[in-house]
Amino acid sequence: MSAGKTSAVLEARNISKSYGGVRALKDVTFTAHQGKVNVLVGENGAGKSTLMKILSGSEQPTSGEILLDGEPVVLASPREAMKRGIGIIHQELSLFPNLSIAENMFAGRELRRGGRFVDSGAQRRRTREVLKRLGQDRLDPGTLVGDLPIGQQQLVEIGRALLEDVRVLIMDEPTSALSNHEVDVLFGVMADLRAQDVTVIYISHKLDEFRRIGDWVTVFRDGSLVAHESMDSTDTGWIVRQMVGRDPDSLYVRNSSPVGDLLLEARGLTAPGFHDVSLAVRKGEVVGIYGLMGAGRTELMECLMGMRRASAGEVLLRGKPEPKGTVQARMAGGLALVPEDRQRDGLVQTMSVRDNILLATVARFTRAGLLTGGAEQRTADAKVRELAIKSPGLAATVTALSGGNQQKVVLARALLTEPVVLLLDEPTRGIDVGAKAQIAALMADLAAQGFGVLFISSELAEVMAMADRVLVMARGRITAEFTAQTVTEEALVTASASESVLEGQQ
Amino acid sequence: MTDTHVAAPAKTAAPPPDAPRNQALARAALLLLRGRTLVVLVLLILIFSAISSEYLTQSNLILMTKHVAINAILAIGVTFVILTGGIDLSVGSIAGLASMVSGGLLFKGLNVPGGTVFFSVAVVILIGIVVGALVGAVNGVLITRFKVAPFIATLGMLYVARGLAQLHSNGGTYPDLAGSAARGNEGFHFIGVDSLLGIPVAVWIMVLVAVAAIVVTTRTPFGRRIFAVGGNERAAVLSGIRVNRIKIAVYVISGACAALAGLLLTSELGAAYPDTATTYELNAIAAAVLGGTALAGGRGTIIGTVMGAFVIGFLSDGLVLVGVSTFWQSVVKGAVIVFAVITEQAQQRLQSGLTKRTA
Amino acid sequence: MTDTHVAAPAKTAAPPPDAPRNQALARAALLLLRGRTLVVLVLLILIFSAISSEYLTQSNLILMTKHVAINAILAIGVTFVILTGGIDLSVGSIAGLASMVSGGLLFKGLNVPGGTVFFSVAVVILIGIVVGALVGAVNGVLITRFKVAPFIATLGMLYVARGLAQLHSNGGTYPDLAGSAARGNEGFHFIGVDSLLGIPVAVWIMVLVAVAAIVVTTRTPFGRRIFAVGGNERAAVLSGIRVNRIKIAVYVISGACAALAGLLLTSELGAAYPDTATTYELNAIAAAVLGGTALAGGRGTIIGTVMGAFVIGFLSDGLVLVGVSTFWQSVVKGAVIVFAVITEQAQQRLQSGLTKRTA
Amino acid sequence: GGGDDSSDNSGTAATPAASKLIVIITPSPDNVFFKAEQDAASAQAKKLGYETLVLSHDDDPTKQSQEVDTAISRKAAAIILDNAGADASVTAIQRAKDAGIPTFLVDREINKTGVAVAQIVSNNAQGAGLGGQEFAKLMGNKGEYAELTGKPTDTNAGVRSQGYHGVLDQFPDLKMVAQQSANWDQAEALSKTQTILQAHPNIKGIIAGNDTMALGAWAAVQAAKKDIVVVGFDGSPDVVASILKDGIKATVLQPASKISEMAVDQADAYIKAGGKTDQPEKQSVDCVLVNPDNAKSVTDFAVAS
Ligand SMILES: Nc1ncnc2c1ncn2[C@@H]1O[C@H](COP(=O)(O)OP(=O)(O)OP(=O)(O)O)[C@@H](O)[C@H]1O
Ligand SMILES: Nc1ncnc2c1ncn2[C@@H]1O[C@H](COP(=O)(O)OP(=O)(O)OP(=O)(O)O)[C@@H](O)[C@H]1O
Ligand SMILES: [Mg+2]
Ligand SMILES: [Mg+2]
Repeated sequence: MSAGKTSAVLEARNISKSYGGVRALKDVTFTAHQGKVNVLVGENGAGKSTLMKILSGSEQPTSGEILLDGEPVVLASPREAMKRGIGIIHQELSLFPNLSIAENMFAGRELRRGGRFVDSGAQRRRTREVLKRLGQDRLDPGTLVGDLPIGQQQLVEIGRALLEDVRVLIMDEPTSALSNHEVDVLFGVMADLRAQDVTVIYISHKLDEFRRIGDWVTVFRDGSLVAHESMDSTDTGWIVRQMVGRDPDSLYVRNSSPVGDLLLEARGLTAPGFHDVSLAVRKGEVVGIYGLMGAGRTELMECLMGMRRASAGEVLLRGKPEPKGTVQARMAGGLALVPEDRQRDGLVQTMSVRDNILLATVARFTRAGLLTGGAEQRTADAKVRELAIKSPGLAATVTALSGGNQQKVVLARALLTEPVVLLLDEPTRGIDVGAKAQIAALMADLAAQGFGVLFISSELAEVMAMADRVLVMARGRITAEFTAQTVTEEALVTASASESVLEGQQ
Repeated sequence: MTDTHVAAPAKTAAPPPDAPRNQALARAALLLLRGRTLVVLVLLILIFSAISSEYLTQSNLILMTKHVAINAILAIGVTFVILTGGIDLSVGSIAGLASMVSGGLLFKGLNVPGGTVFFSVAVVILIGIVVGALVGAVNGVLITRFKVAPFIATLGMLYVARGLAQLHSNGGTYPDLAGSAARGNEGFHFIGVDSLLGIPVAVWIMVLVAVAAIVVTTRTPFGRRIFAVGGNERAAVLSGIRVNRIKIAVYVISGACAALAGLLLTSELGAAYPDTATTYELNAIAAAVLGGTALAGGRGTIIGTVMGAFVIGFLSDGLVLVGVSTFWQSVVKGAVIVFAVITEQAQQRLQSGLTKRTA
Repeated sequence: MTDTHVAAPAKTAAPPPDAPRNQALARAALLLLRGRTLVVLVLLILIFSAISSEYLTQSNLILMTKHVAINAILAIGVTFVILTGGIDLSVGSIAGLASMVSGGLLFKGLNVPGGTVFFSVAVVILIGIVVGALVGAVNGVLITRFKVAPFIATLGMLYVARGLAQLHSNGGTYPDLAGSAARGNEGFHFIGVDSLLGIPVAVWIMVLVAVAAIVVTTRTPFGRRIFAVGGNERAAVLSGIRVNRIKIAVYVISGACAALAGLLLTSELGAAYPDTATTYELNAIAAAVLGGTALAGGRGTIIGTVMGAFVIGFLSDGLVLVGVSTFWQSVVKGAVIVFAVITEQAQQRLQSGLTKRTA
Repeated sequence: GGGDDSSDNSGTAATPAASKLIVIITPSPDNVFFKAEQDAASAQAKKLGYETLVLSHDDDPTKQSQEVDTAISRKAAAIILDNAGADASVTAIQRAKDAGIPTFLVDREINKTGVAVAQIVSNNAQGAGLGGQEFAKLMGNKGEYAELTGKPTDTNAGVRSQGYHGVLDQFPDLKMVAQQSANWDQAEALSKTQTILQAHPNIKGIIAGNDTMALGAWAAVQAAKKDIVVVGFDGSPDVVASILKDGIKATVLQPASKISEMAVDQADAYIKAGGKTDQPEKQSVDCVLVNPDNAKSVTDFAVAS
């Protein structure tokens, strides 16, 4: 309790929250310290976002009370919370894809001219300032948000919160789609805020990150607050122990299977977003693609999977060209993709957990053309167990799951297609440490079974720890290739930036 | 202390957690939800039979059900489309076109070089349905290949198909569809007029169509994919679902159902006229939505749609039976449609209660 | 080395970042996009004036524009609703109801204890518009408070308002709206029949409504919020936008526009009859969608909608002018609506080209 | 069992005789003509001691068919019907007949005899002849004119158009330059007339298939400030008023009320006689031309003579 002299701004007292039968929060008492960065950590589904939604007025607690400056308050709507100076950056981006960046920033609190009209000039100007503050000087405020890659969308969402004069800023995994550089910029901004006595509540799964910025750390497990300490008095091991309830032995399991035949090969593949990309994935191999935001990695994956048409080049599966380039053909050839944006590309929000898991393979569970409920149930159940998906039940709608568990549902679906090469786009984004380890183990396991794995990651540590081979992409090209033995952080960073700089200057 | 917490929210449970007991609960909740339309239906029946003793007679119930059949079949077809997130405004016109094509074949046959050919009733019916399916396929292709918004594609088709129906006879009616033994095309009245075991054939056909639709939507991979496409098209693509095929298929189904409904109508009337089923699309869509199908796609049931058709049909017939004036019929019908959905919504809100994420 | 990072993601932005040149490009592309409907319109004009020399005369252009005015005003109102992701099927009926209310006030006045009161034309028009706005408000409340799907709420209102219009006169027509000097209610023909500076007053009104709508949608906070609600309702709620208010407001606007259109029609006819503007809702929605308004909400322009109304109106009138038979009119109208959108879509596809993420 | 006497009564007439319900089915009463028809029939039936059920089929044969079913299920004594289609109505009327319920048609015929007990219609062909003659006279037997026809799928639209042309086509100098359907609708007639006047500025006359369309056409003529002869058909009060104000020049009055009353009287006689009628099935009542000369004496679809 070294930081004892700080005062509590926002307090949650004995908050419980139930969604139907699911108890997301159990009698949680949480304090946010004034002018500090209060970090919240915990496994997927621990209830972090739920508490933040309650503190920002978009959900109501089942029981318990909220105190602001020691006074009990009722935050009936986001509007009300905002009025009291509580701002939030939501985990699930809440932007308007049909509006420009500037319009997104000022949605609901437009700047006015003559009292009646939107002052779009001023909005653009202030947007530009904020973007600059976030290191995005070259982003035009008139750009439609829907056209931005997810990382930049996240920056817009952050920018929106910065525009407001908030006393408390809640950031629910703001960096999940950001590259290291943007994270650095953001941390600079957070430091500024702290200097202005703004209280920050910061949720993240990235241990190394939040240790740099946090003043206080609070750990959630299973809907309960299990620890609340000043950051100085803790270490990474302690945090992980609190989170998962056991010792963090080896976080990442490294693949050690022998490398075999070629499974997936791309030759001179070109499409909007990337150019002349050649790569190969072999049996028993885990290949990582590292790069900065916007490097074209997602496009590459989508093209491999047949979701985008290539304008040049070819894809070979198990040595044979696969010219059709449709999702079906690629799937039949043994590819499966876990997409980056699970809300948009992965989940069918209207369907149950079970139906989502079985979606790609539903045709297998038929007898005489009709679905057999039993087999479906068994298969889905087995996958839920295997991946330790925390869910209220197979029949629950998938949106009732926490972010990380939703990710696992998509992964389960991909695994069920029995792929030869599994494509994972940011598989660990928004996933807790325990689950990350699981995914690493799974990738190693798949490799051991003779599959190939190709994954994208923006986290240096992760890609270095999990990949047998690392490809670096920058500005749509593969700029370097390392093996697990030769890779260094510095080399990765250089490769991911250097070529782009060269091109950018021309 | 801790487990007492659990009991409290159990009542609201949308999807309950602990598998066995709560699964049963979930099912019961679902039934109740579906039951909403049923409640409105029962209410209607109670009110009307209090006003008129003729309402709840066996003969009137059979009659009303027969009237429901046509809208129900249209609505079932439309439900397939709506489940994928589309809409089909052309079903009324397709019914009209199929009616004219089949009616023309029965009445004046097909002119071929060297004379006129007549087909048997079964073939004529088949041709009518195929015409409907083809028009549906055109809708589907416009929507998938040419990326025309379903509303516009089918609105255009509403005009085009109706115009073609009128052109088919140059505005006239094919008055006599009885056919003749000599031509081997007698018996068209079977589907729209006759009864089997005391129940009109049209009702049997509705039951058949409904059962088939239920099986397809709930028990086949195709059905599952329809829901997936409606729920999240991009996710469906990534799951290897051929979204365009599914979409074309649902418009074909909708077209075929519309044609079938048109043929039933025509058989019942004993005449084919080009305005057959004008504006029926609105009733069909209303039935689907009344029955709980979400216009955004991904949610809905065939049973619900059939229920919705029953509500609309039993309401219209009841108003006629008790002699409400035309103008009031309009008002009451509109009000009941809205009321039925309000009840539905109230129930859903109660259910998902606090879990709702959107404000 | 580190600061070079900043430059890296520069290309990322889809709409190009290098401000000056690419902004110009983007604007040109946008203009072209909007121009799509214009291209179809020009095509129509070319074709028809090739067939008939009367088509491109000044007087015919003025007349057609006057015919367009009514649909354009309806469509502008509907556009507001569609931009929020809703739909308004009741506009035709609201037009009919407003027509009957105002017509009744002019023809037979208002019965109050102690006699009959007549209002001046301006007041009568105002009352008609207020009635439309109120009906719109009911739609809005049903949709926001009672969570009825817009399609159903306004479909119900389609029936209810039409029924009320018919009940208003018990089905009859108010045949003479000229008013009299004694009653101080002369001059209703001004809005629908008269001209100012050689241009019909109805056209001036359309221009006014369009300009006001453009300003509201593009230049006011309210307008931006309409787009926000249509783009992502959940995000709108989280941004503190009072979504329900916005929604009610757009239905009120739509109702008021519908009433205004109904009054113009009535003034032009010189008589109010309860079937005024029956089925006009489809044309209004078609105009909006033709003009590029996305039915899913969040995208569209008033200018586009007005263009859409011009396409539909110039097409219908052209078909009549060159003497195409009724049946073919239907077919051609449907085909052109679809064709116009195909062109639109083709253009959009070309534009967003391969960058499109959806398969 | 001890059934009451009615259970022994067999034969078609017996069951309905027990009922005192007359079902009146017409197109939508939002056209005054059908309103008058309904009102007259209903009033006459009540005068004769019947209950009435008044329905409207909105020109949809399907709806009509369902309403006939309702009449059957309510065991009506008789149906008075202004039908929704000469061919499309036959089956429904046959069904009523099979159920022992007699149908008396008014205003519009069907294309089959022996199904309805009576078909009492105004003589549309004769009326259209009258209208055509008056129109030709008003036009001075020459000049360009346009015709607005009714809903193309409605038999009366065809009959009237033929009736007009039976007269008009005899005058070589009368030239029809445009023919459009306005679907019986006032606003559509307005807009189409305006457009037609654009295409053919020399038009001297417009002949319409009914009065609502004539009113729409007249509004267009007034707006264009032209001197054009407009003639309608029906004899609706609004048009009669217009004639009196020197607006529309003439219309052909169909004795709607009279026809309805005749139908109810015959139904009453038929019921009382136990299922017999002494009238022929097809009866036509002549139409009367209404022009400024006799317009004053017209009230409610009847000319006081
Ligand atoms: N709308 C909802 N309906 C039902 N259950 C829900 C709903 N929202 C959240 N939950 C449940 O509440 C629990 C907590 O979810 P929450 O989103 O707060 O987790 P989290 O700690 O933010 O996890 P993550 O790190 O994955 O984002 C989960 O078990 C989740 O399934
Ligand atoms: N919708 C779009 N329209 C146009 N260009 C796009 C679109 N989405 C992405 N791009 C472009 O594609 C390129 C790669 O973006 P992408 O988001 O795939 O990168 P990434 O390497 O996957 O980065 P991230 O780590 O953010 O996923 C960028 O140049 C970007 O401008
Ligand atoms: Mg979370
Ligand atoms: Mg990416």
